[in-house]
Amino acid sequence: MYRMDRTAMARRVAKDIPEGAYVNLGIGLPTTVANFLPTGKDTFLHSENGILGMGPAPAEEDIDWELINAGKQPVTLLTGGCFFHHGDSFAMMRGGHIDICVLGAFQVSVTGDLANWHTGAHDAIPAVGGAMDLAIGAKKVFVMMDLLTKTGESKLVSKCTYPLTGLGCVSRVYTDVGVFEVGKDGARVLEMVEGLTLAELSYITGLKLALA
Amino acid sequence: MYRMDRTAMARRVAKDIPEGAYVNLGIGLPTTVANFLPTGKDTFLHSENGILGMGPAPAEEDIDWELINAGKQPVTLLTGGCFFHHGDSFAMMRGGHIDICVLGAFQVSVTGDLANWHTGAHDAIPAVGGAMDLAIGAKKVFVMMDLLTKTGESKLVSKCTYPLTGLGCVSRVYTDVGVFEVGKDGARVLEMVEGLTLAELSYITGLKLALA
Amino acid sequence: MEAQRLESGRQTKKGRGMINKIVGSMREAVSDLHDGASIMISGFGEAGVPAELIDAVVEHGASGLTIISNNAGSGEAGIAALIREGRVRKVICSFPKMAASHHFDARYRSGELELELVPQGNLAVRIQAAGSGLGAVFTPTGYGTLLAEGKETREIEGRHYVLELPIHADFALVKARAADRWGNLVYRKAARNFGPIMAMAARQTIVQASEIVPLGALDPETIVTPGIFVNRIVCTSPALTADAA
Amino acid sequence: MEAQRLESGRQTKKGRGMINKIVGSMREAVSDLHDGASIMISGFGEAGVPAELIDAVVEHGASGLTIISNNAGSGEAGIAALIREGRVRKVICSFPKMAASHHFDARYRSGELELELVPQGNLAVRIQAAGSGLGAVFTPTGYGTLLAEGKETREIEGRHYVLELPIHADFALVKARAADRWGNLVYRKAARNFGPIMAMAARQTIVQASEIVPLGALDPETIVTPGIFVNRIVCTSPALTADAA
Repeated sequence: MYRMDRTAMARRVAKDIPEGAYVNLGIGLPTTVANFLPTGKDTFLHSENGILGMGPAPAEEDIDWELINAGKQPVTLLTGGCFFHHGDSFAMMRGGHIDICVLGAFQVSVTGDLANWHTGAHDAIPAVGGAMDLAIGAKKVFVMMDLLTKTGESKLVSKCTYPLTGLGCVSRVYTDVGVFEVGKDGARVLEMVEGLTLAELSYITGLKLALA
Repeated sequence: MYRMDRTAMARRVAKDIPEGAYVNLGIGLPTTVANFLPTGKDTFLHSENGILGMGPAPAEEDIDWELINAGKQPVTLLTGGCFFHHGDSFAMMRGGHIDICVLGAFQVSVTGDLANWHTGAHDAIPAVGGAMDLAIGAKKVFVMMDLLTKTGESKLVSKCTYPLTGLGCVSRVYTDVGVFEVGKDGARVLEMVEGLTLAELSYITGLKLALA
Repeated sequence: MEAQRLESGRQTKKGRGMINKIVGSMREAVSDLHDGASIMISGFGEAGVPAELIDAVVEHGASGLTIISNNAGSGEAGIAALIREGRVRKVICSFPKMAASHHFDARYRSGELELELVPQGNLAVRIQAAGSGLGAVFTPTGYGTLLAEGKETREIEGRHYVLELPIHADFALVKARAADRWGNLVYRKAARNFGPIMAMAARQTIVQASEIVPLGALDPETIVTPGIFVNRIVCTSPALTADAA
Repeated sequence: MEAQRLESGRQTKKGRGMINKIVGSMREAVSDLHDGASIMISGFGEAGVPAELIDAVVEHGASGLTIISNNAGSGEAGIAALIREGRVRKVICSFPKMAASHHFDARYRSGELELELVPQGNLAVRIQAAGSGLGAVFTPTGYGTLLAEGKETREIEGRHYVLELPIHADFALVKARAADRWGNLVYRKAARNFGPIMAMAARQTIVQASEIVPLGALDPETIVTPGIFVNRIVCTSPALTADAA
C-alpha cells in the first residue's frame, strides 16, 4: 500500500488552510505544515507563547532565543505580527478565535475524541502544555498522524484507550493513507491514497467506515 | 456646633493617604481630595476608565476629551502614568491592588456596610457605574460625607435603609464633625471637631459610640 | 527529526498576501447588521465612542437591538439617537443616568426599553469571559446587593461571590486611534476603555480608526488589539486610508 | 459645584516624589523570601526566565517552596537548581517533562516533589483570576479528562465546563526588558509570556529588568505592566541603573 510521507501529509493539510485563517500548528509534525502554506498569501500563525503572525525559521545568525515557537524552536515575526501575554494568547484559543489548529495524536475516536498528551504509562512523567486548550478552543481541529502504530494498530479508533485530551473536538484526521471526517455521526472517508479501497481501510482500522 | 467645610474635609482625608499609595477617588467630593495631596510626593491616582498616575486638571487650552476622569472631567497624566483597558482597570480594583478608595455615601452602617448608589426611590433611574467594584475591591475604603442629612438624620446608621453598594466594606468615615472607624466591632470615634462631646455625637447619631 | 524542521526563508518576511480588512465607508462597515442584533459599543463618557459608526447604524435602520455599553446615550447623537428612533429593545450598561439621557429616561419609564444594570467591573469581566471562552465567573462585586438578587452565590476561601455569565454580542463597534490592514489596533489615552475587551467578545468586530497605517508601522510590542479580534475597519478620515493601505 | 472642581496645576506634571522601587542587588530583591513561600516564575522555555533572580533564590536558601511556572526546570540552572538543592516541595506547571529535566524527574519519581499538572491555558486563567479578584471560573479546558477528575463541572448553554480556582502566590519573579522607578514594565518579544499576569497575581512582584529607564521614558500608551503590580526591581546590568534612576 502506498503511504504518503510526512512532507506529502504536511502539504495535504496545508491545502485545507484558506487564506486569512488564524492557525495554530502543534509541536512536531504539525509545525512543518507552515513550510507548505502558499507564499504570497496571508495566513496568520499563532503560537501559544504569545505570538501572532509567526514567520519561518531565521537564518542562523538571526536566531533570537526570545523569539521561539511552542516547540522552543527559533522563529521570526512577519511584518504585521505582534506579541501579547499568556492570558491573551489562551483567550485566543479558548475563546474560539483560532480558526484551525493542527495537532498530532496517539488516538482519535470516530466521534472526534482526542488522545495526544499521555500514553497512560504508569511511570511516565505527565506533561500537558497547551494541548487541552488547543483541542477544545479552535473552531476546527485537524489531526495529523500515521493511521497505524508501528505495531500495526489503528490510531483511528471507536473509543480511545489512552487518556483523553478533549471530547468530541476533532473535525478531521489527515493520515498517511487517507483523510477522515470525524464527529457526532462517526467517521467518514474523505480521501484515500491511490490503490486503497474502502474495504481494505475498514479492515485495517477495524471500523465500519463510509465514504463522505 | 463647628462643622468642617468641604475643603477642610478633603484636606483631612488627604492627610491619611501615605506616599506611594495607589488611590481611587470617587466622583464628586472625593475627587477634590487630589487637590490636597502633598506636592513633591508620589501618590498614584487611579481612574476606573483606564488611567494610573492621573494628574490635576489641565489649563483650558490643554483640555483633551480623551483624557478624562471617572466623573468625565478633563484631567492630565503625570510623567510615569499610563493607560490600560477596562478589564485591567477593574482587575486593579477587584484584585485588591488599590490601597485606598475614597467614596461619597448616602449611608454607612457601623459594621461598614455602604449605601451610595441608589436612593431606593421607586421612580429613580438606577445607575451604579463602578461604585460596587470600588466598594469591595480596595484594601481600605474611606467614606467622605456630612454626618447628617439636610433634615438632620444621621447618615452613620446601625443598619442601612438605602439599597446597599457593598457589605462590611468601609474602613473609615470622614465627616464634617468627626472621623469614625467602622467594621465588625462597630463604630468608634477617632476624632471629633472641637467643642463636640462623645455624648452629643451619640445623641445626634442615635448610636452607642465609643472612642477608639 | 528532519521532517520536523521549520524551513527557513520559505515565506518572505514581508506579509505579501492580500488580506485587507479595510472597507471604504461607514455604511459598508455596518451593512450586515440585522434586526434583533446585540451590539457592543466602546466608550466611557464621550471618550472612545465610535460616533460615526453609530450614525451608520442609525442610517442602516436595524431595530430590536440590544446595546451593551457603559452608558446609555446622552444628548441627541450616538446611542441616544438609536434609542430616540426606537431601534433599541434592551440596554445592558452600568450607568444609564446622564445629564442629558432624556431619550433613555423616557423610553425606560414608558417600559419600551429593558434595562439590565450591571456594575461596571462585572460588565468588564463578563465581556472578558465571553472573549476568553469562560462559561461563568464568580465575582465579589455586587454580593448582597439588589443587583445580585436571584443570582447564585458561593463562599470561597471566606469571601462571598456572585456567579456571573459571559456577555457575548453579534457585533462590537470600537473606536481606535490607528489600524493596519490586518486589523491590528492602537488606542488613544482614556479612549481605550472598553475597546480591547469588546473586540474580543463579539462575533464581528467593526472598528473606526482615526488613521490607517501600513502593515508594519505599528510596533509589534505595542499593538493593543491583535488583528485576530477585528473583522472590518473603516477610517474616519478616508483621505488617510488611500495613502497607507 | 465649586468645591468639586479639580484644581489645575496644583501638582506639577513631573512626578517629583521619591517613590523608587529599584533595589541595588539580586540578593536584596529576594531578601524577604521565607520557607514555605509560593513563588511564580515567568518564562516559557528559556524566554522570559528571570535567571538571575532564581540564582538569588538558590543563594537565599529558603526551602519548602511551591513553584508556579510553565515548566519545571531543565539542565542545572534556574528552577532545576532549586529542585536539585531540595528547596522545592511542590510544582504547579503545565509541562515538567523537558529534554534535561532530570532533577525534576528524579525528585518526582522518588515522591519528594508534589506535582500539580495544569493545562497551560488553565494555568494562565487561574493566575488571571487571582490577579483580578475572581473567586473561581468555569473553563472548558480539560473537561472529561484526567486533569479534571474530582473537580466540579457544569453544563452552561450546552457546553461543559470545569470549575477552577485562582492560583495566588506570595511572590512573582518576572523578567522585563525595561522598567522605571515606579515599576512600569515593558517586555521583549515572546519573553513577555507569563510575566504580566503573574505580576498581577502575587502579593510581592519582584522584577529583573535588562534596563532601568527614567520616569517618562516609557510611552504611557505602551506600558504593558503598570507599576501598581510591581514591588521591587533590580537591573541585570547594574551599570544601567545608576544612569537612569
